[in-house]
Formats: sequence, structure tokens, C-alpha cells
Amino acid sequence: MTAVTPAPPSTAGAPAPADVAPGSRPGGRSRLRPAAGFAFGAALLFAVAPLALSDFRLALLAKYLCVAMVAVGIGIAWGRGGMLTLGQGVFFGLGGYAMAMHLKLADAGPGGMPDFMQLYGQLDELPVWWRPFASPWFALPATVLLPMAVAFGLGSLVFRRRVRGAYFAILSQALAAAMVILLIGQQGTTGGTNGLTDIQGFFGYDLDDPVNQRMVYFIIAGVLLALLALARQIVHSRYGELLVAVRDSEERVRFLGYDPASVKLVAYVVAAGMAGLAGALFVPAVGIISPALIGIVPSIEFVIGVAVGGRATLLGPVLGAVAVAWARTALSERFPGTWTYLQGLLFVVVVAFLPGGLASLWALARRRAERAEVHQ
Amino acid sequence: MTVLFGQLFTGISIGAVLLLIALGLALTFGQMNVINMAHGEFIMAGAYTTYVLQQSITGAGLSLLVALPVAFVVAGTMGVLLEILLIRRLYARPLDTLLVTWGVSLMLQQLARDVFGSPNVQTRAPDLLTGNVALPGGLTVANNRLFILALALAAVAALTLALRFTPLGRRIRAVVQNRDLAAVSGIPTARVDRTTFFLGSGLAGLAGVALTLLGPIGPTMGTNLIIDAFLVVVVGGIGQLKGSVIVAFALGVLQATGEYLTTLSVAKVIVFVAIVAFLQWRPQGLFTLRTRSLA
Amino acid sequence: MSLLWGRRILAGAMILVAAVAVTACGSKTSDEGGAAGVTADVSGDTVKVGLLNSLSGTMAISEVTVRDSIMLAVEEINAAGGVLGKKIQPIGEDGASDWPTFAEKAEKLISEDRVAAVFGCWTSASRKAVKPVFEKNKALLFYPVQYEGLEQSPYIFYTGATTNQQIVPGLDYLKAQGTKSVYLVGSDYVFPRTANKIIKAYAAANGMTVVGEDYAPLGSTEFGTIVNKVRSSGAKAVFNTLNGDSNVAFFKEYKSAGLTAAAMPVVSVSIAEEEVKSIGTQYLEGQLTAWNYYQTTPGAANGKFVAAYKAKYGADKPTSDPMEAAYVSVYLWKAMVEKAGAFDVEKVRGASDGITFEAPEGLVTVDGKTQHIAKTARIGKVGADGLITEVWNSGKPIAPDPYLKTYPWASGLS
Amino acid sequence: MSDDRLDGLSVRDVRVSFDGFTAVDGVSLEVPAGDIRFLIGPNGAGKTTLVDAITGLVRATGSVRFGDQELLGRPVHRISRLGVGRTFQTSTVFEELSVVQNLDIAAGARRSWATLARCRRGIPDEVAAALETIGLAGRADQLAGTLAHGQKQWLEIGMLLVQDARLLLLDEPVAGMSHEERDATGALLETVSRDRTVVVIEHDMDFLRRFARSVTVLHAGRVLSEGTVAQVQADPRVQEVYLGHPVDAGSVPSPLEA
Repeated sequence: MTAVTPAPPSTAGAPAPADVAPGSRPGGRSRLRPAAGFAFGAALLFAVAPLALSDFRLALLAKYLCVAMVAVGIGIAWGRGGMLTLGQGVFFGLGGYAMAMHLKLADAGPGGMPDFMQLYGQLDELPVWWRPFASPWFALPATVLLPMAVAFGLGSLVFRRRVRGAYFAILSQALAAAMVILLIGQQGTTGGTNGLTDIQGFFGYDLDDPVNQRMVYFIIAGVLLALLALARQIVHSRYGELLVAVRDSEERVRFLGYDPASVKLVAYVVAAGMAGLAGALFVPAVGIISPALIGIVPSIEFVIGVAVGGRATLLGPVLGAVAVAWARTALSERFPGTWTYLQGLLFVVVVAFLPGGLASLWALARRRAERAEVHQ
Repeated sequence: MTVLFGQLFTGISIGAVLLLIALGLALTFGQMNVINMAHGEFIMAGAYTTYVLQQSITGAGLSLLVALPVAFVVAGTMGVLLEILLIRRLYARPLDTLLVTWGVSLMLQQLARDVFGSPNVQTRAPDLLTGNVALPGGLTVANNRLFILALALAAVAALTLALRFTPLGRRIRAVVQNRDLAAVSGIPTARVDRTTFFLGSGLAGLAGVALTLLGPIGPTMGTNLIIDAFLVVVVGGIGQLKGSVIVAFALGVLQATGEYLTTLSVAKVIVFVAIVAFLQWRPQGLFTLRTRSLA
Repeated sequence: MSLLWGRRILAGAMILVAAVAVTACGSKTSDEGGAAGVTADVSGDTVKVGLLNSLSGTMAISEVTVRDSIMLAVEEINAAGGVLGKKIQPIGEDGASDWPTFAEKAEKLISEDRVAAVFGCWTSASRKAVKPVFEKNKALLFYPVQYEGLEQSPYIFYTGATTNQQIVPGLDYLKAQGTKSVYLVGSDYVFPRTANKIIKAYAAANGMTVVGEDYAPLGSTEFGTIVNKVRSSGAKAVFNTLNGDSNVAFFKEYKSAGLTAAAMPVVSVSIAEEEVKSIGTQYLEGQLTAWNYYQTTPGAANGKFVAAYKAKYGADKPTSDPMEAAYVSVYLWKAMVEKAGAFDVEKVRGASDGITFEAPEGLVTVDGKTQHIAKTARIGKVGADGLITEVWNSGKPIAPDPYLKTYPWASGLS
Repeated sequence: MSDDRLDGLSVRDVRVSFDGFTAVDGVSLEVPAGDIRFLIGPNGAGKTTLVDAITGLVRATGSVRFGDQELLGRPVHRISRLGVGRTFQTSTVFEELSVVQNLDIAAGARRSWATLARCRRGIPDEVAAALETIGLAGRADQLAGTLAHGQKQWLEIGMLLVQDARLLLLDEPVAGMSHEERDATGALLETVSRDRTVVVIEHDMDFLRRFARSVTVLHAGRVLSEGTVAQVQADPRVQEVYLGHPVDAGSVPSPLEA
């Protein structure tokens, strides 16, 4: 028996780019950098984009930023925690539906019912589980807490039983499929394949008004920045280091006296909360939430942006998600078929040959530059 | 009562389809730990092979018989190409194979669309396979389902025998159980990997031919099947075929029963819940190879 | 430590900025803002129209053919001198089978390209997704597919059949054939569920029984259980509202279970010539369909349409009902614009009532009130050659009634 | 936070079987507090499996007590929190974290979530002390993956120290090390054993003779012999196991002297 060598544990297999060593003591100058970068990003989002883009393009950007929020969460769960979650659409959808249910009820007015229920459900009164969503005090927290609760439930089951790696990825994907089937099957109360559409107002503001659309954009941009700050804190905290340790060797962490299941659970739940928040903000930005947004394909598409940008970095997922979403719009306007090829190719090339994503190119260039500096 | 027996047979035949599409995965995922999302597109390749062959071989029965080996080779070759070009680099990163092969599957779908057009194409089934066998008590059993059941069982038998009794099979099992040891014992692991991949992908091609008897033949036909197939292998446990066989039939019967008692949508959800519950009980699947490793 | 706090303060400040932005620029009333609608750009010697169909994704199968026939109409009109002396410049967008993408592309066509009208959408879900966009911008959509009714947007013209022009005639036909019991099989989405609700109301009032009702998730290809249930139900006919791929699997299963068109016919409302081609006549021969148009529909207008379509896209390409409805929609828009003498959306709407067109399906008339069109219902039978031949028609165009208000048995439905 | 008790390990009638194959077949042994116990035996004797059983990695029957706590039946991380730490044959440090981060994580199993949510400021005292002990103070910020093999092993031992393990189970700690590294490791073990109990699985007989305080020989899942180095060396059964035939004690150089 002793002849069998324990294989070096490699559950995650995510070769993080070299610049993710948060242990290297940041010098004074580089500590200023995040704050400066943050301010730069804020200026870009709050000043440059609204001035430079038309209402239509700004609304598109708002949509991309929602996708970027999901990406921030995936960056933590997958990039840091090694959990390839292919079912983020579920959490995005839960947040989106919670928000849309509230807005539909608000549109319908007190005692009113959403239009589609009368059409397809022929219900005489609001289903019980819709009722709490009439109150913003329930609906708004629910957009985040509901996905987190579901993630907690599923996560505590599967992580405790050490379902991980490919098993977890496939299971999370199956969850997305099951969720879609469930939503579509309950057409009378969920809108079926149509989803919840035709959302008019956002807490009293008319969403048809471009000015209010702009306001939604600002909220989204602000929330994204806040999520980034949160993600930065998580990544640089002791917990963040522990998460990487769990990713690289779950068993070893267990022998240090931690329960890796709860370490992973936290990251998974946080990522779910971020996806839920993104879904909730997607609704006023786009005016629709439907099963088509939360199934297997969109769930994988959330991951592609993260992979392209650099899964283990902080900004990589955000930039990757925005870039991929933008490329999709730009290219599909002209070459619909080509986009599918390109999307496939992106996946193949980036994941197979540039696993650190575009961020690793950046890190490489910076190291080159530093080396050149040293040589001089 | 008749309906109940009919349902039992339906469940078994759903299981046979699941088994046929999962069998290749049981090799590539189960034995090599490669998550090949393009497996569905290899199935599609098998189905289109049948379609292409029917353009020149007009007899439906003959073309189907010819299609079986040809589709096996076509899909197998695609699998080997995929292995050589991409997967070979990714054995240390199983999760990344999932994403890479998903990209490949997207491209293959679009390729099918460009070559064969977006609409589904039709193939003719031999008349023998569109009929059914009448059993006493008003029960009928569809011939195409019987054919698929037979094909699935034959494939399992052939694969089991090959793994157990041929030198190649022994090598494959050796690599699965201990890759490093196999390598130092002089087994050319790279070649064994490639052969395993050829077999696994070829089986997908076979499944594709069989599925022309049941469903649509189009660019997206593979995507609908792939998750179910993976679940079969995950629940069955990797490293052994018998788990996949048992689980395929169990899931088939569970789905047929659930669907009969409720609706197809609810049945699918029931199956998912059952799988999560099952993995609580046996997180490594029904059967596992015990090896001492930390991973 | 201080830097950490610095960052926190910064984050706080950002949220504050956002909050200020909210209060500064949000406006509670909509009528002072820019929601007045975008006017189409017709300043040049061309007029732009938008073509919004899925060219990728699962719906591409059907929607590409619709795009093709719209393009055919546009080219014919341009060759004949255009509309109000302006050539039509089509701008195509890919809805990618994804409803929010449809909404996004609709917005782009209206506000960036400033098109005069948009032709397209297929699924109800995509129509529901774009409906608010068109209503908000006061822009026009021509929707060419049969649908579940119960809708009447002032900015959408529905050139496909509503329920009383397709489903109700289909039921009338079954009733005339003496069919007493039906089994309902459909995909799990809005159209089948609504259609089946109507069918059940009809059956209750007309002495028919619905012996079973089953839904399969969209894209589902496993019909063993459903066919087993149908077989043992003793129904005299099946009313089929399955969509796309599911039809292929359903009919293959149906045949191998020993069920035949003679013993238990299936009336389908989503199987047109294109679908027959992909399922195979082996499985479909003798089965029934309910539409308003077939490639075999007699008449000079259809002869010309079929010939032109095949000349442009290939002799093996069949024409079908949604393609015809899409083709017709472009001509109807042209007629409305010419009657109005302008491209202005409100004027076009105002001019729409009573517009007639000698369409391939026969004479169609626009009903200005519902913005649907009066069409002749036709029941067809699939032949061995893959074409559908008419076995019954309603004799004259049926006036559109999207809410089924003129049918007493439907009073509880909407 | 630190618990200064010095406890011994008591293993009674432990059995582990895999699919009908019994890897550990009723092993009982007592390791007194503060001992440096070496476990030796030919391949397949069940040494690593025994350690796996003690640390909760594999299921076992019987009883394993550390101090007054029963270990069997508890999950891995609970056993660890009782002060049992182990290393593996192949080093399993977190290669993508720095040395300090590795140690800091090892030190933190009892930290609250609130502490975990904050960034680490500076180097905690116990980590600094461990850095000194294992001689990696100069490499604190280096990524663990870039360390030399021996250094990784020391880092692992250092992680056990900050983890506050009072029972150290080391699986072949000096395999692949140079002479100098072995000496340094041995010295490290002696330092460490002042307030801890140490169990070492080792094949290196030279290392064993120099640093073992007591030895247990396992064979085919059972305890074959136990005692001091000299006692075990003189045991004819041990020689039989190692050489395949019975010999007179002293007539042939003991394998342990090889």
C-alpha cells in the first residue's frame, strides 16, 4: 500500500498568473494604485461614458455592467475558489425575478395583478408566493438574499459531501436546466418562456424616460464599483488567502483544522449574491427577465468573459465580461454566424493557451518592463 | 396495466438512449477525466453521416447498416483530432477541458449550420424500424426502440470484452488506475489516451446514427443530450462502466414513471433532485475505483 | 490602515455620487422627457426598414426563411420603383433566439437607424419582449406569424393568423368530421397553453371531450411517455401545438407506436412545408395541418410568389405560411404608406383600415381596429411529395378576433 | 490560545480495510508524550494507512486516543483542531501562496470569521517564531511553489508548529533530501519534540538511528516489534521480514545498519 504515492492534490488546476501573489508586500506606491485605479474607473463610468455615449449605447453599457457584476462573483468563486460554477444564471434569474415581480406589482397598482396572469393564468387573485413581493422592503433584500439562500442550501449539501471539480460544474449546470424547466412550466404565475416583460416603472420613475434610464445606469455603475471594492477586500483578506489555499489543496486545508466546505460555501454564496444583485438591476435596465437569460447557455456565457479577462484577477473578469458582451453586439450586428465561430474560438484559445486570460498578458508585459528597468 | 408495462418499456428505452450517449463519455470522462462538451456534436456528426450516406445509398436499411461503422470512424477521427490539437495539453486541468470543448462544440454547431443549413434534415428509416411488435394484452413495443436497446447492450458488451480481454483494453485500464505507474512500465500513455478518445468519440457517432430513428437531425441536436449524458456518468461513478449502465436505466425508468405520474417538466426536476440526493449518499457515484490519492 | 480607510471613504463617496445623480436626473413624470417617439429618417432618397429575425440560435431554423421572403418582397418593390418614390433600404439585425437581444436590436433599429418600420419576430416571447420598445418609441412592427391572440398593440400589425383564423377553424373541421374526443399535445410555452385553453372551452361548448393534455419542454425530444399516454387514451384525434425539434421526435414516436393518420389524425398548427421537409413524409403522410396558406394554394398571385422565391433561393426551397405572411406584410406596409402619403407612423396607422391586397393566400384585408388582417382558413393534408394540399377552407376571409369576443363559448377566456 | 499540555498517543486494535483487503489489522501502540517515534516496515506494511486512520482520512475501527480525546469517528478538521497535525509523502504546501501566507493560514484554524474578513497586517508572532525555527525567515515572501524540496518539507513542519499541533505525524519527511538537509531536519525534530509528541514514518535507517527515541516495526498490517532502536535491531523477526529468512542475531549485519 505504501508504494502508492499520494498524488499531489490538484483540484483546481487553475494556474494563476504570477501577479496574484497578494503576499508580496505592496510598497507605498503600489498601495496607492488601487485607490487611483478605482477613482479612474469611477471617472470613466460616471463622467466619460454618459457624455460620450448615446442613450441607446449607454443602456447597452448598463446591460454589460450587469453581466460584469456576475463576473466579479465568478472571479471569486472560480478564479479564487476553484469552483467552476456553470449555473450562475440561476442566481441572476432569482434576483431578476424578485425585482421584476415587485416592479410588475408596482405597475399594476395596489390590489392589481400583473397583466400576464389574467391572460395566461386566469387567476382571480395573486398567488400567495407573489404577495410579499409587493413590498419593496421584502423584494429588494430578496433580490440578494434569495439567491444567497439557494446557494447556501445547495452549497452546504454538495460541498460537505465533497462534490467538487467536474462533478460540481455539471451539477451546477443541471441546476440551471432544472430551474428553467420549472419556470417555464408555471406559465400562469411566472410568465413562462415570455418571462416578465413590459416593466414600466422603477420605484415611481417611468422607465420609458431616457433621463430615468440614465439614472438606472448610474445606479448600476455605482453598485458595480461597490462590488469591486468588496471583491478586493475579500481577495486581500485572510479569507481570500485561505480560499486560494482551498482551491489548490482542499485536503491539506482540512488537515490544518479548517472545514473547506464552509470556506467554499462563503465564496459561492457571495458570488450568488452578486449575481442576484446583477439580475435585479438588469431588470430596470433592460425591462425584461426571462428563462432564456438563466439557462445553461447564458450561464456558460457568464464564464467566458471571466476566462477571457483573467479568472484569478480582480479587474480581469469585469473587463473581460464587458469586452465579450460588447464584441457580441458589435459583431452580431454585421456577421451573425461569424460571432458563433469567434465566441467558440475565444473560449478555445484563451482557456487552452492563455489560462490566465488577457490579464496575464498585462502581467507579462509589466514583468518585462520591470526586468528591463532592472537591467538598465 | 398495459399502460404500466408500456411505461416500463418506455423507461428502459429512455435508459438505452441515455446509455448509448453516455457510454462514450464513460470512457472519455470516466476513464480519462476529460469533460468533453463537444461529445454532443460528435453525436450530431454521426447523425449527419447517416444523412450524407443516404444521399448515395438509397436503401434505408442498407444505409443505416453502413452508417454505423462509418459514423464510428468519422466521430472517432474528430475525437482524435480534438485530443491531439487541444485536450492533450489539458490533462492536468480537467475543468478547463470543459470550457475549451464547449467552445469547440459552438464552432462545430455553426459549421454544421453552414454546411447542412439551419433546418433539420431528414433521413429515412427502414420500414422494419418504424413498425412495432405486438405483444399479448394489447402491448406494443416499438422496433426502433428495440433496435436502440440492442445496439446499446451490444456496445456495452463489446466495450466490456475489449477492456477486459484485449491488450489495448488492459493498457487502458492500467492507465486509468495509475497513469504514472503505467508510464514507467513502458505503456505509451499518449497513444493509449488517443485510442481511448477514438473509442469514446466513435461511440458518440454510433449514438448519432441510432438517434436518427428517434429525433431530429440538426445542428443543435447534441446540446440537448449532453447534460443528461454527463449526469449518468457522474452518478454512475467514474472509472467503471457498470455504474453508467445501471444508472442510465434507473434514470430512464425514474423519468418515465415521473413523467407518467406528473408531467415531463416536473419529471425532469424530480430526476435532478434525485441526483442531488443520491450524491449526498454517494458523492463519488455508484461505483468508484479506490485509489489512495488526496485529490 | 489609513489607506484602507481611504478606499472605503472613496467607495462611500461613489455611492453618494450615484445617489446624487439619481435625485438630480430622475424625473417622475414621463411626459416632459424624451418619450415622444423617434421619427423615422426619410430625408434621403431611400427609406430604411428594419428586419429583425433570429439568424442564429434555435429559432434560426424558422426565422431565416422569413427573412428571405421579406427580402424578396423588398427587392420586388424596389424593382417596381419603391415606396413613395423612395427605394427601401433594409437593415438586418440578428435576434439570436434571445428575447432581450430582440429588445436591444429593436431599440437600435428605431433609435440609431431610425427605420420607418420593422418586420420580424417569430416567437411570442420575442414579440412580448419588443412590444414595450415599439410602444415607447411609437414605432411600427409587422409581425408575420400565427400566434395565440389576446393582444392588440397599437404599434404592431399582426399579419399572421390569430386564434379564430387557425385554431377555431381547425376545431370546426374536426367537429364536422365527427371527432368526439381529442388529445392535446404541446410545447411548454405561451402559444400552446393559450391555444389549449381555447380548445378546451370550444370542446366544452361543442360536445367534444379533451381526454388528455401534455406539455413537453421546448426542445424536448423524448416522447415515449406522451405517445404511450395518447395511445391508451382512446382519443379520436390529436391537436398538436408542439414546436420545432419536438415535432420530429413526436411523429417518429407516433408512427412506431403504430398510430396512423387514418385511425387517429394529428392536426398540427406549427408544421408548414419547411417542417415537413425536416421531419420526413415517411412519418407525416396523411396528417393534417391548419394554416392560411400552402405552397399549393391556387391563384396567380401565389404562382408568381412561389416562382420568384424558388428562382431566388433554389428550387428545393418550399414556401410556407409564415413566409407568405411576412412577404405580404411588406406589401401591406407599402399600401398603407401610399394611402397615407407619408411614412409618419400615426398617419400610416390611420390609413391602414380597409387596405386590401391580392396575396398569395388570396385576398387579405387589414382591420384598422385590431390591426390584424382578415384571412381565409385552410386545412391541409400532407402528401407523399412533402407538399400540403388543401382539404377544406373557410370559403371566405375570416375577420380577425384576437380576443374571441364574437364567440360565446370563449366568454370566460379573456 | 496555545495549549501547553503534553499528551501521548494511544492506538488500540485499529483495523482498516479496503474492499476486503485489510491494510491495518489490529494495530495497538502507545506513544508516550514527548516521544519521537519512528514507524518503519516494508512497503505495504500499513504505515501510511495507520496515519490516515489516526487523522481521519480513512475509516477505521478500534480506538485512537490522543490525551483524553477519542479521535476515531471525527471528521478530519475536527481531529486537526484537537492538536493532531500531519505531513504527506509529497509535500503539499500551497504553491501559489507565499511562505508567510502558508504559515498564516496554518495558524488560523481557530480564527473567527470577523478576523478572516480582515487583511493580515504584518506578520503574527507565532508565524515569525516558526519562520525562525524552520529557517525560512529570509524567504518569507517567496511563493511556496518556488522553494526547494527540502524547504517545502520544513515549511510543512512549520505549518504544523503554528497550527499548534501537539502530535506531529510526519510521512517520510527526509525523502529526497541531501545530507545537510537531513541533519537540519533531524535537529528541527529534536527542537520540536521538546513540547510535542512526534511520529515519523521513515525508510532512511541512518536518519532513524540518529534521531529515533523509539521504533515500531509494522508488517502486513500488524505490529511486528517495538522498542528502542537497539532492541528492534536485535529482533530476529524484524530481520526475517527484511531479509526473507531467519538469521541469528548479530551474524549478519542488521538491515537497520545498512
